[in-house]
Amino acid sequence: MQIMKRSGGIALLATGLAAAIGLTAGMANAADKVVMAVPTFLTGAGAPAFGVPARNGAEVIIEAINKGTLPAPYDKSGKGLAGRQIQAVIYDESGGGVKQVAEFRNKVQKQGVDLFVGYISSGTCAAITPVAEELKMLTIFPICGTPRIFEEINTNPKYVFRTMGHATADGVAEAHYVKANMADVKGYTGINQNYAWGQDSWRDFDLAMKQLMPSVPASDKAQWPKIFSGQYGAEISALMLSKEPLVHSSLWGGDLEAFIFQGSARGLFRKKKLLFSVADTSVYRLGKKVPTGVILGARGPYGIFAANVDTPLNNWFRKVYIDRYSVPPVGGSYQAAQGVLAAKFAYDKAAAANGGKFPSKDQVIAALEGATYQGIAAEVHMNRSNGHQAATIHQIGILEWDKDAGEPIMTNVTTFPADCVMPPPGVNGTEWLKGGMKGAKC
Amino acid sequence: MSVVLEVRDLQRSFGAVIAAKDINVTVNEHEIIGIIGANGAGKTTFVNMVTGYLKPTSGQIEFAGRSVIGLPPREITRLGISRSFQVPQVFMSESVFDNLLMAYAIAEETGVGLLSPLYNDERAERVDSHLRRYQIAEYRNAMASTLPQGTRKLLDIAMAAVRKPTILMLDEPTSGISVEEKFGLMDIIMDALRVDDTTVLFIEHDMEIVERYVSRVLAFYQGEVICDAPTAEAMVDPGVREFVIGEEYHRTRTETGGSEHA
Amino acid sequence: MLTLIAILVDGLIYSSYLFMVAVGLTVIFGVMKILNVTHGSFYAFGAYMSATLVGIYYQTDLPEFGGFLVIFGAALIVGVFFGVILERGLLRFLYHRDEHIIVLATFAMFLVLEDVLLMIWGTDPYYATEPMGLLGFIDIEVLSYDVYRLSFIALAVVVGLGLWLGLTRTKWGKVLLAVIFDREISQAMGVNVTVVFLVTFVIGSILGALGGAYIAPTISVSPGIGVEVIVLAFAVVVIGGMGSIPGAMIGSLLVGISRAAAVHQFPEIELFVIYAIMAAVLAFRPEGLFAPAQARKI
Amino acid sequence: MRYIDKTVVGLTIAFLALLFADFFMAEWMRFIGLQSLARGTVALGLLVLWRTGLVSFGHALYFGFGAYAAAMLTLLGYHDAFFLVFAGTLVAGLLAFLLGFLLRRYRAIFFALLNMAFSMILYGVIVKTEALGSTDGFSVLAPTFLGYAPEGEAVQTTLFLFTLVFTYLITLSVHLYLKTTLGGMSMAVRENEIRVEYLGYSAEKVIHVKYVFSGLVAGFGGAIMALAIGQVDPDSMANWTVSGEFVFITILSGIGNVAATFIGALVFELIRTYAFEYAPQFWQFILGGSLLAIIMFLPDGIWSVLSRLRKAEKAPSP
Repeated sequence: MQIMKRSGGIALLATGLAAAIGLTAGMANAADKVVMAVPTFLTGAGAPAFGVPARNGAEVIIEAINKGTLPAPYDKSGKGLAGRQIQAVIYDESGGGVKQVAEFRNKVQKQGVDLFVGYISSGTCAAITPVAEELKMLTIFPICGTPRIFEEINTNPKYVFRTMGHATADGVAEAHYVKANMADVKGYTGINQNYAWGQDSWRDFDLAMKQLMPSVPASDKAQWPKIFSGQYGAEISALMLSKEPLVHSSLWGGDLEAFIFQGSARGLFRKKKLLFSVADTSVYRLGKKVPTGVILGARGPYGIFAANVDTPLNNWFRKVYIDRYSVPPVGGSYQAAQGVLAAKFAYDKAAAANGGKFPSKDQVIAALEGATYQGIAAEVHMNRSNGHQAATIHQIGILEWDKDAGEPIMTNVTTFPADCVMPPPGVNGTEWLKGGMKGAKC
Repeated sequence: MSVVLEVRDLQRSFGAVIAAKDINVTVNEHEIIGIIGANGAGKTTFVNMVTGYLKPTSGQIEFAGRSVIGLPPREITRLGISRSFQVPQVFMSESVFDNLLMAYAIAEETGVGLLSPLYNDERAERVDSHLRRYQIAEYRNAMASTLPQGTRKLLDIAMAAVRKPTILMLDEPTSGISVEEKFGLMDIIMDALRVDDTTVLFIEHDMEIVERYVSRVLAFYQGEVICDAPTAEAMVDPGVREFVIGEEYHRTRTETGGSEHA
Repeated sequence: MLTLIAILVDGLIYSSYLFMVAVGLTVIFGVMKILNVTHGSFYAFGAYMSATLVGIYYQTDLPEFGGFLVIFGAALIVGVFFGVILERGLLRFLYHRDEHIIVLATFAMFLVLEDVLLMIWGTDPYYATEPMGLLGFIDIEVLSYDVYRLSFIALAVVVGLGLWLGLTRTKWGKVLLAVIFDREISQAMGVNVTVVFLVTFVIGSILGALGGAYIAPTISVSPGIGVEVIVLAFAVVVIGGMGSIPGAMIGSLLVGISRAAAVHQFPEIELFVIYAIMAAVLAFRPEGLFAPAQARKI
Repeated sequence: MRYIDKTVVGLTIAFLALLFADFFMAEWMRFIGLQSLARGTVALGLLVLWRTGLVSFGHALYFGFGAYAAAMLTLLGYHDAFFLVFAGTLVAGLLAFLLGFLLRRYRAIFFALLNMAFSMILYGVIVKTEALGSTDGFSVLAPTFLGYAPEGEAVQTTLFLFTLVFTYLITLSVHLYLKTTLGGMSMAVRENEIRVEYLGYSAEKVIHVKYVFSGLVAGFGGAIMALAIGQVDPDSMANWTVSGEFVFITILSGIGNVAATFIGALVFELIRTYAFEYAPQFWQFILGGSLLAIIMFLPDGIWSVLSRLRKAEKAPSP
């Protein structure tokens, strides 16, 4: 008995702790609210380039939804999501997929979240998809790029949506642009970070080039700096020494900016034609330091590409955003806003179909599946992967500095229809590329 | 008397420094041998080589008829040569009992037996009787770091003796011990070791101790054995007197008798 | 031929970068036997402080080259401030503890400082590229090198030489060597180890901050730069031999030149160079290239 | 009977209580519990090493190795949890066995850092391997249990049960092992390797055995984690910060008792979860701050609080 009494310490502490915390669970949410979790990078290298702009974009839209101040075409559907106010839970996406899965479960099971609109990194999205499906949680990915989400991880999604085109479109649009504007290019090389995003970006661009310009050789010395290395001296020398005139790069954030500073100081951008697939994240911040004349993409009609789209929604968004954060919205801001709009659209549409009553989760999902809705600057067609994957137009152009306006602008922009740069519904991106992009409508 | 340890032409150099040179020693069963010499004469180097801590540059060491050159200390220990240290090597933050319990357990268990409990009543019994034999039973539960120097030395030697080694080499058992305690300490050690008829080699600076406990002396000077003789003979050896004992060594021979003033 | 020149120059620049990033870590480890994870924070704070002050400086009409003084000033401010606070406020309470605990304490401090950085400077990146623009560039056929990054080499040599001379030619250096050799005996001989530790830690902090401050003009000073530096610095220090300044120099050169060669010849393996060298050194000489073998007395 | 002491009884009660609680626990709590069990097991291995005087800053190597091994087997079509976890444990142990020949020669900070260096090599290899999803990693399907294929919440419930049983057995064996001669030699090696050698046993062998054990349980933890989360990626599985977390848990727990590591792991999980919830921008600050507070004010870990409480409880009794 003595033993029993003393050993109680271990048992008591373990079970007591578990029970005590277990009891605080189930803080039920007020029925008149929709709890929307918005995971995005608040710390680490992803924060300035994507995370914080995305949070800002989401905040602007969520606030407008709650106040009912969104302009057309969302000006008639009243305040909130189907009449209910959004309670946003914004939190950090840092720490890797495993930690985010844990956090996802916490948010669902402990904080009673109703839907997720967020995640930036492909890694996190890939990790979240199976859990979201398992927990039957409506999850809208506004940004992450990897095609694997609906091509490998879950080919038959029920609860997970993605409201922007995936990364295959980037490579294809870039290759089309090069073919149209640099027909006599002698070869291409690249500098991409040595991690999933960089590897995928180069592979897709390379595959698309091999289809569209089969006679143009790729360098066998494409550069693979470690992510966040920040020092590109040797890489820049190697690029200067390479014979290929075109350099493909999917660098972003601090790495991109360091590369631009170090490259500019050595005249790299006068010697080589650079193609940056996501550099829009930095253009406004760099201001006059931007390298002009480079080819730029923004993964769709976002950020700098949307600067001159003259619709009430876009004008309103840019104005409110700039007033509030004193910088123009970049790609991430647009994409996150577009994700939140998907929720607005789906809840309202589902409520209308439900006779004005607040819709069930399944009704919301049914409303979003296969639908077409208005994003900030372009229409979003949810017409891939059972209506869960969006397709939008894609744009590529040349970055220049507008002296009069004192800001960077896009020139020579080509717009590609979604069906030109994305694989047809049900077709795997890599196979589509390797098979000669059959069925593309350009 | 049979030979238990035979050392032939043992050499050891550290770079240009020769720490041991042409050492030839034969040790018989049950002998008590004193190793003397000034600091740096090569005494500890000799012990280190015999117990496998240092590898000789050349030469041969045979224990019970087999070469032990190249064997690590643990294997030589298992063959039957144990040692104690000038600075006691004990488990400082453990009790005296636990120190010896561990020593017994390592001596008694091999293979799967290592996974049997460290403590059992029979082993504890043996530990306690060992403690009594070395007269440190009163410190049974004291932490080793709190022991007086003499007791810690006894513990160190007691641990070395747990395996009932054929040869036990003691590195300066009385160093750091007050003059009054020295003989008492040596009596305990020698009485304890006599029970098992252990062959003992010990390094000693104090000639009184040497003369009292030792039948034969190995005198080291600059890495060489300059004298290997019965104690009485060695004490009057001119080489020993010049290089080991030194001119300042004065004493009256009262107990063992023999030659007069040195 | 040009490739060879490029490998050499790029390699030297990168080696110097590595050396500047690692030297503070190695100084602190050499004297205090503390593996200081907070080193990454010193680097980051140095970079932020430098970017901020340089930005402010270039809004004034003061002479352009004064920007360099501002960089060193930033390193000094950060190094002294954090060095003193950390050593007096935290580490001195831990000296008697297990060395692993001290590493973990610096790791914890690093986590705290990462967020302090965010609280002070937010998530937006800072740029301070003006000093880089000042120095122009040198052409070697199709290759151009900016002088600012070439000056990394000069700074690394000055820092390395300064430390070496300071250690071997000054009274202070000898005291330091005595403490490195045997802390207790030096204490017994009247060396004030408390002061030696404080000064060493502050010097190490200043060096860490200087790495960040001087590199700041070439990069985008943004969240997360400290973490990357820790791993790099550890690798260099492990390769060179922990606590050895010549070791850090040789380690930096080995990694820097190999990495440049990889980038020019086999860019696919760039990621592995540093790990491969580390693995090779560890497998054959785990105490590092320059660390003295440790003997144990019985 | 002589094997049964208060720790054994306490562990058994806790085990039975958690077994029972499994069916009632809030889902998120079970999930936190599952992670705590996985991380706690890794910390258990570190505790065994720490008792030998060694700390590894690189056990994410074995954690990641076990996790990836189990996850890769699911790609090959194996889904049985018993097989996956067994395989993950075994390959990690095998790796530890091989590296152990090198690592057992080193002590103190060199040992700690060598481990870290090896873990970084694994990290680099994973990041470079596109077939394994590089930094994105890949997802792991829900496991089956000897033919039983649970769905929905039952996956976690069953996995928790599965993990609980094995962790209980592992913890119990560690506790008993520490009382054996080989287990006790941890202390001996930490205190004085020379004496161990001269008592007739190899200190390096002792360290090697413990190292392999720590590798095995880290592999176990990793495999469990891969199944529990349904995802493996290098940043959460093999990066040096992960190793740091394990050491964090070990120090949080103290080396006093095997059960402490699980309580430590749970406390760690909870600090992180709540820091994340209430201070999304500054969770690192809170995590680092708590670690510092523990180092400064609870040098022997949370177990010492329990011991102190117990002493206080004892004092007034006659």
